[in-house]
Amino acid sequence: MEILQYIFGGIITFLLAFVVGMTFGGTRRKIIARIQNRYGPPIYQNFIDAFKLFSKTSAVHHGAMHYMGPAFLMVSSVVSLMFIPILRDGGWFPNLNFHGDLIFLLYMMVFGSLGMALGAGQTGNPNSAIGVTRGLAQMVGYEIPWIMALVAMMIQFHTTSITGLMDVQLQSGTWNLFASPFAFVAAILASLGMFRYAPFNIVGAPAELASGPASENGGKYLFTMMSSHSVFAFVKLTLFADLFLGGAGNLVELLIKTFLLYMIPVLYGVVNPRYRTEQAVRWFWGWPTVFGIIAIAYAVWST
Amino acid sequence: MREKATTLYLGPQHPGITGNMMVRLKVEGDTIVKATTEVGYLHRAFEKLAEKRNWLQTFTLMCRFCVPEPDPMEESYSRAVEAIEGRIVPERAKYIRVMMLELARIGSLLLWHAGQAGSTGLYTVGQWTVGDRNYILDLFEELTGARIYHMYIWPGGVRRDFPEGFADKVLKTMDYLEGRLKDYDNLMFENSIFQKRTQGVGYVSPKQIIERGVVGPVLRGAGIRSDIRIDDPYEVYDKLDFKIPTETSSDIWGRALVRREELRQSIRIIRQVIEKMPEGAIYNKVPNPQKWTIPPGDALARTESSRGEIGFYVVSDGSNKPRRVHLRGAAYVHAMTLLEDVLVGQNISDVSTIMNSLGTCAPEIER
Amino acid sequence: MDKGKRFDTIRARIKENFVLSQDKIYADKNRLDISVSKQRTPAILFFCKEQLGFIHLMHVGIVDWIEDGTLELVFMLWSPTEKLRVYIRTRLNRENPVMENMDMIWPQLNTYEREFKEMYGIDFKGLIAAEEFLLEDWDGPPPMLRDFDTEAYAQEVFHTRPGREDAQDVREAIIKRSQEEIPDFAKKYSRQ
Amino acid sequence: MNVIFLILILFLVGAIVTAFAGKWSSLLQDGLFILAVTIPAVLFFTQVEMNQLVGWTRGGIHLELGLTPFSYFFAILVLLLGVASAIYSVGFMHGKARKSYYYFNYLLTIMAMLGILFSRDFISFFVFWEIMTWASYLMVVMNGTRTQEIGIKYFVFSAIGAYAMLMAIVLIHAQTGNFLIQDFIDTYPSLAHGRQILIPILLLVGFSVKAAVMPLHVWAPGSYAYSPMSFTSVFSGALSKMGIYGMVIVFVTLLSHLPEGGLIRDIIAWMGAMTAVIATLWAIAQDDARKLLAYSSVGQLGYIVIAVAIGTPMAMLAGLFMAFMHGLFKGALFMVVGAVEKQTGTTDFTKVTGLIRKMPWTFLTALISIIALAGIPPLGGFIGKWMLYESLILSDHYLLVIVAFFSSTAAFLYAYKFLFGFFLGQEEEEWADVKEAPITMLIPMLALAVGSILLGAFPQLILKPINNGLISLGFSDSYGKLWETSTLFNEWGDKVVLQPIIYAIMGVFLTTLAFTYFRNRKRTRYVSTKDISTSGEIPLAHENLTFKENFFQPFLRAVEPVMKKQIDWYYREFGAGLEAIFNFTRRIYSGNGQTYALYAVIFLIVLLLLNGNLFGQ
Amino acid sequence: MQNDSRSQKIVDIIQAYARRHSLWILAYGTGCGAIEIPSTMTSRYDAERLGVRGAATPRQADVLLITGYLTVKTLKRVIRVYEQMQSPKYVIGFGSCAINGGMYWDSYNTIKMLDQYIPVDVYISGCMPRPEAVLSGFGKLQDLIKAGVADGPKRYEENFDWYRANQKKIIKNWNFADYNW
Repeated sequence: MEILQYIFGGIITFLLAFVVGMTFGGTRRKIIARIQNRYGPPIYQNFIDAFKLFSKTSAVHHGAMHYMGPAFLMVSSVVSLMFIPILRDGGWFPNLNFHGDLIFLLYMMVFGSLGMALGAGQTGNPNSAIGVTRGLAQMVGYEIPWIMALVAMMIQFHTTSITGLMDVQLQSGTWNLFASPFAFVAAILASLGMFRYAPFNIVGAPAELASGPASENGGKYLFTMMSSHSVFAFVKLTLFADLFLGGAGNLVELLIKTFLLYMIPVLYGVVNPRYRTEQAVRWFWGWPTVFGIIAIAYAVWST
Repeated sequence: MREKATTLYLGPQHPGITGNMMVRLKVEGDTIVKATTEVGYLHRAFEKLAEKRNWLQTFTLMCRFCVPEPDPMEESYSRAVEAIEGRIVPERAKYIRVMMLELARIGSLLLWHAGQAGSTGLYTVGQWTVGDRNYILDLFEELTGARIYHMYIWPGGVRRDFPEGFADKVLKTMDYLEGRLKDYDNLMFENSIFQKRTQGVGYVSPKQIIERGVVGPVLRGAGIRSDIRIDDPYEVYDKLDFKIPTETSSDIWGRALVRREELRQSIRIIRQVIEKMPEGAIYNKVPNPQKWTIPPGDALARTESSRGEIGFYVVSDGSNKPRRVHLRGAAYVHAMTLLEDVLVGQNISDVSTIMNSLGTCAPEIER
Repeated sequence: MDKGKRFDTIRARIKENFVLSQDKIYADKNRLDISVSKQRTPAILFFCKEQLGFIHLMHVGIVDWIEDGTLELVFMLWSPTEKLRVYIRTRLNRENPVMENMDMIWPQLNTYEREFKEMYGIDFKGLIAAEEFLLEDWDGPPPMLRDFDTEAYAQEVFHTRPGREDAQDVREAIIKRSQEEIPDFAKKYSRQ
Repeated sequence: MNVIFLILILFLVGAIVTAFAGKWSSLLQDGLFILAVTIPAVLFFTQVEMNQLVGWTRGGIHLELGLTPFSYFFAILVLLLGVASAIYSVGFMHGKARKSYYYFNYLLTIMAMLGILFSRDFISFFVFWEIMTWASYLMVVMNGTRTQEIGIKYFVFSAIGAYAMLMAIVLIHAQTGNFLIQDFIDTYPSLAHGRQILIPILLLVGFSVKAAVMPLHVWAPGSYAYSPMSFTSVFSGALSKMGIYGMVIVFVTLLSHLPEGGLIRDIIAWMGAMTAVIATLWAIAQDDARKLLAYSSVGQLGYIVIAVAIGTPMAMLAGLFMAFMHGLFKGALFMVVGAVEKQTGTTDFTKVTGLIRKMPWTFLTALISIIALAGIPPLGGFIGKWMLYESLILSDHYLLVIVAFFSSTAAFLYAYKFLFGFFLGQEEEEWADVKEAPITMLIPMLALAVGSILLGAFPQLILKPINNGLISLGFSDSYGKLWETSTLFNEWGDKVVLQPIIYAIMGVFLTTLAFTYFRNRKRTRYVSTKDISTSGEIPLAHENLTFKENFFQPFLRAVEPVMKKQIDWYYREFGAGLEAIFNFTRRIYSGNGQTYALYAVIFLIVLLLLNGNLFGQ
Repeated sequence: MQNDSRSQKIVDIIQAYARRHSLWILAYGTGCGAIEIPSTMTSRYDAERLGVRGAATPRQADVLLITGYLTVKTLKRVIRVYEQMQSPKYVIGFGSCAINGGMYWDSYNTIKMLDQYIPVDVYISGCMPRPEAVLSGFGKLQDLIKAGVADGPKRYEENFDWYRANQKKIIKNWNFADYNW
């Protein structure tokens, strides 16, 4: 019975993440459009796009990995989702958050990149391969401040689990945003790279690589990738809310917190061009890493 | 035998290409080791078709030479025809022509803003400038009836006089644009990432630029003050006061600054033109086009477009059809040979940026 | 006139070194026309560029004088310092157009030569470039020669949409189709 | 006869018999070879008892052999890889020259490794160590390519290690009067302080060479890359772990008594970390699969060294578990390279491409092993990595976590390069008729890959022997604390439960795969890799559409200002130094008997000096 | 699902809705008409509010915009690109040149009738068509999708030999793989 509960809860969580992620994506398009003096698409446009991709009637494949790439991507986002507490008390989302900790989550979250990279490699498109090298390089870039922020939190609060970090905030009454501000800054700066919006949209840079790893994927593959990206956006936002903003007691709180967090990369991205790969990687090893080191020092000092 | 370097095709179907052409890039890692341009996707044989058309029918073909700004083509063709025939253009028409050319330059530079910013991923500027370009096109539409291909500057003058209140509208649009320029500066020229992406990239040595006969903002970006409007003045440019901006860095950034300043100078010129424009006739009427013959002779008319000089070499053999119309686009000389040289050693990320910066326009090569 | 004098000096300097078949000054149009044989063309171009300061090649025009059986090449040079033009004209035999490669003088001549080779069949000796330029898999004659009939070729090769060939007055066709009246403002443009 | 002797002698006899059997029949030789590995292996797992000592005394020197729980764990690794690789070798060496030479040295190496694990005294330890070194050296130079450079590097560094170890042994003998390891461990706390520092350091130098810790790793990339791939899987997978084996013993038994022990451990941990980073960066830059894996091995050994140097119970578990996992996946990966080399004749990424549809099983092995290498759940690699990070955080080594994590993430880059390089990308004409590897090569490869999967789900299979070994070394029983049924705990009470993870991953993966596969199944058609969106243009026949050259240039360009200078400097200086050493060794081995005699005298003098008043009594 | 016609109908309606409100156009400026595409996509006309947006590669795109004349050389690429697109896919012929050759009616290098070579769903007349015309062209395409008659791939499949013969008539060197349906 427990297993059924998990499966059922997992599906509900997935649907929630899918809907929220897609709506956020649509909102992003709307906001960008407004900044660009346009009316913009409706905020449910992403659903239409996704369903259109889903209902494409033909597809091509280049081999087994072509199928498995999007599947790996989905594994990364959905499994990460299932190990993150959505609400503080679980409620309708009885997921597996007591069964994994942050380090597990770190690996689970980077797994998608590698899996997608394999799928992109099978297509044999040179643009895909170049996009993959860029994506992996960028990943190594932003993982450094990100792990620093997480390690700082772990040291400061003596726990490596997300639920532990949420409990700490509940007990002390302050958000970790204030308890370890530098870690928050480092993590947010790293998140700019994770979201891959400008100036870090170097992987699928259209003017350079014609959408990079996704070049050969249309229809059902792109649908899977799009859903996975939406879910993953939700995962990242919820994780940030859990780690730094004390989690959420109910859905409204969750939506407000995640939306505010989502606006940081979105609004930063609208007004910036794209970095070159090595510039992006170096950017992450500049100030974000400095903040990460300060965060660790602060954590050591404060415990 | 398979080549060592990977082949990347930038174009013809590619978001980063500036027109329907192709650059065959051989890359090793992120670095381009060899670049070959391939053109011919747009060859419509204008010059061939002109053989069968009379002088005025040819005119409708010629303005479709390169699409971002058709007015310099109309101007060049008209001036070449006028030069062979010895037709006098009324003074007011000359002023209107200058205004049209400068408006076209503004429109084209706004489009360039979009291309240059979009190639680095800054789409917001592109959305703004292309949106604002519509205001210029509105002016065209009101004056000429068309947004893109106006066929307004034609041999003997211009086709239509100002509608009522048009001059004010032009001035108002210029005021609006001048206000918008600050926004573009904020987002584009003052953005450190844009600077990082462009400074020191796409360098062409001034020596090479002169050798290749490169013209326009690329030439001025290398520190050479050369502009047809001043060197070989046509219409009424010698009566107007404007500056020719130059930069010495000869990279994308330098060329961008040149173009940024040219936009401001164009606004200045338009204001002067509106101010100084005399009243009078606008058109020295040509005969019935079917019977309109032009005495034998040849002429080369050059016009400074936003991408550089555009030359029309027109030859008449005394009949009612041109013997030969031969076009020289701004990008004709450098789009292939220079681009192939400049791209070697550059990063893949910068190809599109460099092409935008050099003002590569495929139809000018192909015609 | 000052311009005329400067042209005279330029013509004199050219004449010191080269035998010209014909020359003419159009001082009002800022230009000096020089006709030379094709063998002398590279030398005189080089001389103008290096010695006289005509460093900018504005354009290379080509005209097919089918009546004379010649192809005329016009090299249009511009001196940014003198602000003057020199046109150097040379004629090639139309049946067997051969010329020396000159892209070492101006690199952009490479593009011009590739085009002339393809469009007019001029053989530039020593030109290094890809075979195809604008036309892909073209097996007809050089298309820009005046004796190539583009209309006939197009009719033969391409499907054309019916309704185009008779070049009828469109307005009449519209009237016939929809029983509309020609509006008054349009009547004056009508052919009747 | 004692079964331990029997095993060793069987190996020796097997080696000799196999070597000569080739004269009669190649098939017989293959069969004998496999028997020569499997029979002792079966004997080992069925007959050998724990802590059973055999000893004898000859000429005043007491020698002892026996099996401790700790060496039992390493013996599992050695024999597992030994058997797998032996079966693989039969396929790999089929039709190749010098098969007898290979088989002889192979068996000798396995025997020597087992001998090391059995040794309870320094003399037999050293003797087996040298046999192992020599046998593997002969393997390294077997191919004859770049023998001069690679072989001499390996030889010189092994010699450095051997001399250091020999010096330590002489010192030990001077202290204890016999060569028994246990005796020395017992007397160690009562030694003079200088000795207490010197002996472990000398021993560590000896072991570090085999474990390829920076700066003693210079030999490793070349030797791993240029020995036959079937042997390299043992070489990198098991043989290098002998260094770890020695190091753990030194750390646990000796350094824990030393006040400066913590410092030395930290230094070694940092050396391991630097090894991991630099070797990883170098692996990223490689274009040859063998070299890539060679550098990767050095880097992975770096993690293991970090873990065992930190030395908390959990770190020790992590290190030894990673050592075992490394044996599994790196063994499999080297076998993959061997298979590709056998089928295509080259291991150059820039040449081979698009083999996935030609060699699907090999690709599957590579995929699983790479996922294990990258430390991605749910495979076994993740468990090692998890324990490593947790133990580093819990033992306050914060910067080490960052460094280890950096190189672990950077490892994704070469991991991807490996898979992409051989198997993905364009399918080219020139590799159109490549066949899947023969079954004798596939089975061991797949078996090792299955091992990686198995250990991800049931790590207790190998954690239990590790724990037993650690208990025998004097650790507390960390097994019960850190490991309950399929749950990893750390001391803060955080946990990772493996079963749900595996179910979740498999469930989501299969669901999505089923969706992408069955959605529009009938209208989904296979198109060749030539039919890709090349911007509308039609590729010419000779044009290369697979992106291989300078694969990670943007990344390498990004690390350039930080690392390039140091790497360059390091390798230039080290290369120069090495050249000097080569020149020196060339002079040492001048072939002149008189010089050798001189060296012996010098060596003795040095020993006497060291033994004398230099460090005080 | 197959037998239940009502639910199938609902799915069809949703599909048609999604297809017509999410038209991704391929970023291929085949001719000079491409100059009005930026205007159409940007702030004043903003085609994105109708769900029209750019796609970088043919695999992702739904709509192939032939912006003006097609030379023989470009036609070859267009066919390749069209065949790489995933159905349902739509073609919009843009400007007079695509309809009947326009002013290049006697040129030796441009095709005169686009629908001889690939199935065209909507033609937009004009030289250039204004952005409003382009938007109305998209509107027309949406109507056709709603009515279920925008079945270019089907026509192409059924008359494949005819299309191929036409294509091969003017493309002399057919050096890319034939399309297997």
